[in-house]
Amino acid sequence: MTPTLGHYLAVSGLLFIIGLAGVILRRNIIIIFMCLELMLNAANLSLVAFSRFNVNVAGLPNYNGQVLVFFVITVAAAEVAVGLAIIVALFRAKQTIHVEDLNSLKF
Amino acid sequence: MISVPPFALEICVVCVGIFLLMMDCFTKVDKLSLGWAAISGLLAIIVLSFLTGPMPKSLIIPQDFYVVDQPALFFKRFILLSTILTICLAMDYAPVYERFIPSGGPQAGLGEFLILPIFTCAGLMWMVSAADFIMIFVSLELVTISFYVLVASMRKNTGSLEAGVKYLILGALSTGFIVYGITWIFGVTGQTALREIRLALPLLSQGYLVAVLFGLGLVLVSLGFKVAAVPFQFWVPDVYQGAPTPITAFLSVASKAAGFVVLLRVLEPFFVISSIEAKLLIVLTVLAALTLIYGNLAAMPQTNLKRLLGYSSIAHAGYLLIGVASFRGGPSGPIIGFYLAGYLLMTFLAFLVLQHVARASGSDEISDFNGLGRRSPVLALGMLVSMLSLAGLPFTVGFLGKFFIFEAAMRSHQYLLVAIGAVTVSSGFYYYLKVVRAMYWQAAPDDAPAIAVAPFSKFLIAFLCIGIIVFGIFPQPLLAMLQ
Amino acid sequence: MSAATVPWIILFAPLVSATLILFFGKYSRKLSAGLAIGAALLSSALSWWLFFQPGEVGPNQVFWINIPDIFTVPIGMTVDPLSRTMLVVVNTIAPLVFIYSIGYMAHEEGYWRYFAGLALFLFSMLGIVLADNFVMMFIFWELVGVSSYILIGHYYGKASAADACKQAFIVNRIGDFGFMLGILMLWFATGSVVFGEIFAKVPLLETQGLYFTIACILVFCGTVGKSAQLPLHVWLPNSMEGPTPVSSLLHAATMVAAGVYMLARVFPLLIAAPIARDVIAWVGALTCLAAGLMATQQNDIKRILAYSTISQLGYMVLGAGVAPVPDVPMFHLFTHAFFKCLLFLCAGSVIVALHHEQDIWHMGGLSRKTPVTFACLIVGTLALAGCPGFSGYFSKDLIIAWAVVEKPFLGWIAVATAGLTAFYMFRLLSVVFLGTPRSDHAEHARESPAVMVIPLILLAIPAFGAGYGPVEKMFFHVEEPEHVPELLHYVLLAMFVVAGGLALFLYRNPAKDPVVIPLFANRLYIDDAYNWLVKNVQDALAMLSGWVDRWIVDLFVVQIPARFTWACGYILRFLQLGNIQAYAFFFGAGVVGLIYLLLA
Amino acid sequence: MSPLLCLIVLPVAGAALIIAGTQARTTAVTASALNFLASLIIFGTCKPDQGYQFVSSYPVVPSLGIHFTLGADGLSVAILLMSTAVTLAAVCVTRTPPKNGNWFYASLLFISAGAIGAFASVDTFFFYMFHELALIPTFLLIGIWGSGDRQAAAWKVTTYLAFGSFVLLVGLIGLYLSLPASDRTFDMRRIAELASSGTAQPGTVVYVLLIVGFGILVSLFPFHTWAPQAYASAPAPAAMLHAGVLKKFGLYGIFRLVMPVFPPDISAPLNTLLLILVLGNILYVGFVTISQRKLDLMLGYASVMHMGYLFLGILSWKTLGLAGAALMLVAHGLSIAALFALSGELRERTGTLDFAELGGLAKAMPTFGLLFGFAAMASVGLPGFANFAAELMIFFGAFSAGTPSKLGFNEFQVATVVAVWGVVISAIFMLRGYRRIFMGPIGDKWKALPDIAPLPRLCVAGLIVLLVVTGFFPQIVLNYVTPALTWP
Amino acid sequence: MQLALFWVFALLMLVFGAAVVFLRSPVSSALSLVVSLVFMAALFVTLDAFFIGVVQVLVYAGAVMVLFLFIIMLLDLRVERPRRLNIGAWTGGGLVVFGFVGLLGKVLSSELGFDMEKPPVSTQISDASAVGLMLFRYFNLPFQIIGVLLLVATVGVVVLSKKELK
Repeated sequence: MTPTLGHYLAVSGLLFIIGLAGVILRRNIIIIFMCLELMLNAANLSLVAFSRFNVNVAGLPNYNGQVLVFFVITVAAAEVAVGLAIIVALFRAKQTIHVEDLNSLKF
Repeated sequence: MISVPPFALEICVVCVGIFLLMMDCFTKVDKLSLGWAAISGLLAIIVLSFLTGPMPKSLIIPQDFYVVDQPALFFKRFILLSTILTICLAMDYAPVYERFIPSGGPQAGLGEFLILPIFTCAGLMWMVSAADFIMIFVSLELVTISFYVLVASMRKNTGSLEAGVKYLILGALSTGFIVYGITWIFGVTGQTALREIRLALPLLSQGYLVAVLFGLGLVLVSLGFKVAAVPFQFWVPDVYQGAPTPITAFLSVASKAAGFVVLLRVLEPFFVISSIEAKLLIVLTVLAALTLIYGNLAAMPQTNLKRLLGYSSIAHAGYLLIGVASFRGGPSGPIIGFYLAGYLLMTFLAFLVLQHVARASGSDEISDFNGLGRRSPVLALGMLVSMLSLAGLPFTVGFLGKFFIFEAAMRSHQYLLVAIGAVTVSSGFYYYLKVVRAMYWQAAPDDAPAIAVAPFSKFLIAFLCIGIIVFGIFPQPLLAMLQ
Repeated sequence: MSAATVPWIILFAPLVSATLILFFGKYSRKLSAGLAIGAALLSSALSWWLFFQPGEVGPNQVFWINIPDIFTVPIGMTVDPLSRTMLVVVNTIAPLVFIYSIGYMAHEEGYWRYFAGLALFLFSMLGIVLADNFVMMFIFWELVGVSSYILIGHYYGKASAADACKQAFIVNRIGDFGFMLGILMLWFATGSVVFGEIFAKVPLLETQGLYFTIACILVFCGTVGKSAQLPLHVWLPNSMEGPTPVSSLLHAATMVAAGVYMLARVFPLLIAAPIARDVIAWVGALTCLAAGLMATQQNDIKRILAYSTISQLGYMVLGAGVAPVPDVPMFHLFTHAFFKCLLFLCAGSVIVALHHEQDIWHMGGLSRKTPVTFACLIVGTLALAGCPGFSGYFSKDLIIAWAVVEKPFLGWIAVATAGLTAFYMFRLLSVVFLGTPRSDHAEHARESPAVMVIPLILLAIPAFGAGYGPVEKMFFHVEEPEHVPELLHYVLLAMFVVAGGLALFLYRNPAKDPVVIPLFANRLYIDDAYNWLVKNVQDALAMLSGWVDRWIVDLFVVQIPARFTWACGYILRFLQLGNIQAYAFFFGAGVVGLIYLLLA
Repeated sequence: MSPLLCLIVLPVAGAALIIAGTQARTTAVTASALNFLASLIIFGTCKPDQGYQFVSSYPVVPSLGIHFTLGADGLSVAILLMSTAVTLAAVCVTRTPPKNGNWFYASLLFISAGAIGAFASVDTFFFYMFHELALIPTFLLIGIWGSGDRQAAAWKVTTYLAFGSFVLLVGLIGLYLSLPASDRTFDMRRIAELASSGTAQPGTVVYVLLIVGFGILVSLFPFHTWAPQAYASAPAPAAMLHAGVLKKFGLYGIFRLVMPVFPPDISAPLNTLLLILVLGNILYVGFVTISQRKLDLMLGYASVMHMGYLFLGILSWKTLGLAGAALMLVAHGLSIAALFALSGELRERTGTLDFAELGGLAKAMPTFGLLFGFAAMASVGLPGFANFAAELMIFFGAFSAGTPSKLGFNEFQVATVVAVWGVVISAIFMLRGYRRIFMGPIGDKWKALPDIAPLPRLCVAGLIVLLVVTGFFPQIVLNYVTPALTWP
Repeated sequence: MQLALFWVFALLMLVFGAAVVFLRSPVSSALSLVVSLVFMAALFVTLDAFFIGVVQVLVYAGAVMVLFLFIIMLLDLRVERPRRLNIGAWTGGGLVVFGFVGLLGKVLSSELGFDMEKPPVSTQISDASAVGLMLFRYFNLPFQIIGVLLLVATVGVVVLSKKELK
């Protein structure tokens, strides 16, 4: 009795949604950023699941998925670096990282 | 007749970028000369792009995820050109830029500001010939991340930072969506290469098609984010307003163009399934309609020209989406290519003039243009031409673009979109002519500062104006490149 | 010079002179007068010459509009007895009036304008006379209207004159409206506008009874407007605002006569449309009665004559309605032309003598001051009043006779009007010339210069004799209807004597009008009715539609759409809250919505 | 270089030179004078009965069948002559404005170039493009140098015409797409051929789109409200060009692209509706005109009203009515131009066009009054002027239109009856205006007004002479236009 | 057995994921993120993706988290300032979330294929080598692009956070 593909997809989907909810609900930019990471990882989970459950004739999982996961992780890391740099610059300039304080550009 | 392999172009671009970074880092050359070097290098690459031969049959870069067809080459040149123009604007923008940089010396940070667009350019060029979701994702991210940096790079200007953060959060969000979408498409088809997907799709059972649609929807979302389609356009006005002007121009032209190319590439394989095709027709029509209405109508009350141009870029995304949505009348690639080419000319012209006026007056309000017709006829003429072209007046390339778009729309019976177009075009006249009114009707304020225009800028303005008008009368050369 | 080219010269000589005057006239008064009179004399001479040319002068046409076998409008000259006679009449009177004008206008400004107007007027009238098709006639019809506009409005500085000429033009246009429609209907039915071709198709037309009748009545509308029949007569009395020679020309020979001439011209059609003829007869009879009544209470010497003109025109139209041949009304037109012109010129010389005083109650006792004028006026009066032996007697009684025979009721109306005519003419005579002067102008009045008196004398002759057999035979051939009731002539004679005597008795040197009948004095309130209509219907309607256009049409076609679009934009932009969370929310909502669309 | 091309290039080059900074007025006058001469020569050398001449074609977008094709037949040649004449007059009567006058002249020349280009194009696409060329100059002219509520007027006319011409564009594309895919083209001649041969069957929708699009440009009721306001606030030369020349674009387009293309079974069902609109133009707008209290607005509405006659002639769908409409097109262009020129002069002198303040001016300015009288009488449709011949033919054409050979009244004949009444209406408002301004006692402040200056006098007189000549010999024009308006 | 493990890991992952969203202090959010990601790594392992699992732990727990915590400390962010419950945001968020859940449910329920058990795989080659081969053979170009991307990121970070650019 092993977990099915559906289990993994559901779980990762839920995680994705949690991340999305976080992005919509939190007002602290850093935490919003964490939630984005959460979303990316959720995607990774289903990727790996798909690649594992999609076995080719040689009996090997479809490694394209895992390669993509690898890229996603790298990109995510780079994104975090740049993003945090921006956030730090913002904090230096405005002493805040709350979204309400970022509304000079509107309408 | 020498011939270089197509993928050499990007490599050359990257090499130019790295070389210049080194120069910037290890030598004390004048930063502006770096800019000139970049321009000349990219020009050389444009020349090179006319010498490309066919793809070599090598294992290194399989056809599956790197295609070089005529449109791709066209858009590579397009992107190179827009990068060159961006760098020209950036060099012209340097004085303003330096004011907002925590500087330890003259021309601080200018080097990076001039060089980073080159890498963005490389990313965009990869994007336009990407034919594999992994490839698309990676090059897209390269572009996005470099734009994060460029947008936010004026660190002493809170506007720039705010724009950076907004772009960062929403961009990352859309990244999340595209990854998740790719996941689903890959998961169901087991493929990441579009060609393979095309082959795999017809074999799928009905239930899996739902998943495919789910994934495709998510991908559409983040591409919609790139091309500023409603309701994923929210970043556009703010970021355009906040970002350094050259970067705004770069965003609104190059990134949007690449986005559309990818959009067309990604959609193409899914049209083979009739059910999906029908669904896509609906979705694209809705997107186009919303984008048209929102972009044009919300632009009408604007008073800040940079923001107005943001909305207008949404509006033009709407017209381009009409082109995408009318795929049933035949391939819409050339039409969109032509429209984008025209859009490049007029947008850069507009931002070039805006940049001069803004530097003199210190803000981007439309009222700063009051009496420009007498203060600086050259700039006024340039702005006039670009505004008329944006509004789609005949004998400008903008009109032909719109004409082709609506011809295609009628051809594929998109009457709803045409009807909406009737309203939006006329409101477009309203808000573009607001600028013309400011320039020619209003009298200049007495303390209106004089505006200095460098000869090179004059040359650029003339070049762009001529381009707009010539291609507005003889579009054939462009169309030939796109066929 | 062949008979074929003569009509063209006759027609265009005045136009040429008018054009020359327009360009050079302002430099010399003599030149303008000379040009106009020269042209008039030339065409006069040619007309007489043409009159004695034997036989028909062949159709000589050029095409004005020619879209082959779709629509052709020729400009052609008809030279038949009718037009010949009319030419003679017009071209005999016109030169006299022109010459008379030299004296009358001697001290007026706008000399060249005046003479250019006269020449143009003559041109238009001759055009009507010579026209051989409806469109050509309509063209000159309108030109008569505009030249009368110019002449009546000669003193345009005076508000009353300005209004009068405007009114004259517009009222004529209303008549032309009907005329045009009539032409359209006839053309639609026959496919031609040329008189000859239409007359040839009369049998076909008769099959279309109603349509044809309507067409004829509409054509008659032209007459109603141009020769001032009820209910479009209002412009004529007001046209007295113009210089007196103009009035005489207008009333005697040119403008008003045009209507009657047109009826005579299209007589073959009328013959075929009995109902239309009834209408014509009724309109004529009523007009002559109403005008006669109004004339009895007017105080302006020219207005009295004006109403008498309307009344006489009523006779002619009645004649056209009852007589079997067009010559009957034409005969009266012929005689009337002379004595009415004479009367006006007399009035003119009186007015000049009194320094442009026109109210008869400021005159009196002029018989000794201006004997010649007085004598001529008597001749004119007797002729107009139908005194046996004078020209008016023959022609008018002829019409009355036909009316009594054909339509007894209308006939007796005409008889009654004859009495009225005598009454108001003798009223005029005695108030102006007899008794004692009522103003110092009248005290020091003096006979007019020779240039004005000579035309009077010249005109007095035909005014007396134009009705006698030989003259009649020379121009017309008319015959009395059979079995006229014997007593008709005695009744008419009695009418003349009684009414004339009554007038002389009542008006033997009173200080003011002993008889006051407001209804007639106020011209049966018809003018007031028109003013009311224009003010409360036309202008009110105009105001209303102006308001509607400004506030309704513009609102719905332009304002509301524009404002609505702008407002939508104004609201939409507020979606751009500037708050990242809001953006994220919209983004997510967009995603959900889009995918629902895809999966639905 | 084809003569027609030089007709277009001359004004454009003139405008370019002016912007480049040559002496504005002289350049403009020379350019338009040369243009007038050129069009005279073309008028002389054109053979009306031989279809399109001076044809020259350059491919632009072969794949879509777009060629830059110039050509002119009798109709367009006549209209071209009118256009250049009006342009010359407009440029001559212009009073160089104090601030950047060079833009003023350049805009005038651009409008003229646009109109000329449209009339000289055989290719529908460029026909459209050239017309649009005039949009922005109008915007600038009204907005910068206009009078009264100029800004509102400029916005209104620009956005509204932009909307209208977009509708038109959609209609044209629809027409284009209704051609068989094998030979889709924008060439008017070919379109007409294909339509008459029945291979192309554009539907009612296209018909409606075209009629509405052209109708908006021609200020067909109820799309007319942009016109009076715009003409009232526009500077006189702009009003002359726009009302006299540019507005005729719509009618010309109907001659070219609606008449030959749509068979009666498509057009007929809508006739009644269109006739009602036309009567709206003639009767309703006529009454609106009567209610006006200012000369400029009155003229604006009058020009709208006369468009009704043109449309009536066109709707008659018969050569007679069409030829009448074509003649009217020329005549109205000349007469309204003269009127606007004079009203502009008047505004320059008195500073007001309000009837209440003016009066008796003919005393002070006899020649002015005389010329205005001529122009007014012309537009009232007095015999001797071309307008009369035109109206006459239109009435005859319309009266005989519709279901033929039946003496009972069909809708066309009813419409004609009402339209003929319009003649009375136009007499009423024109004479009223004339009486208010030039007749009656003169106010003291006007006593010293100088009479009209030689140059404007010459221009207006020239226009009037043209009107009179064509009025006496309408056949001159008809010989040119009729062949172009007869179809099998 | 496997199923039980899966549920344990999955639930913990979700719980800590939720904790990221719902905990008020940034530090605790960051920590719970780490934990959640570690459990995800565990799930990777249950999917025989050892290499990816390891990378996951290294990159996230190792690099990214440190970065996050470092920044949080640097800016010494206190507890998020006490918020008055933003009804709009919560209802909106709720709507979006439930909508998305609904969509996901629809997709998962639309196809039986998702209920398949794990197919057996031949384990003679390790997934690390397999992924590596793919990376360097087949996905070489994207790999290069990632290199450029990292270069850009580095330059960008310098541009954005260096105290005084020269």
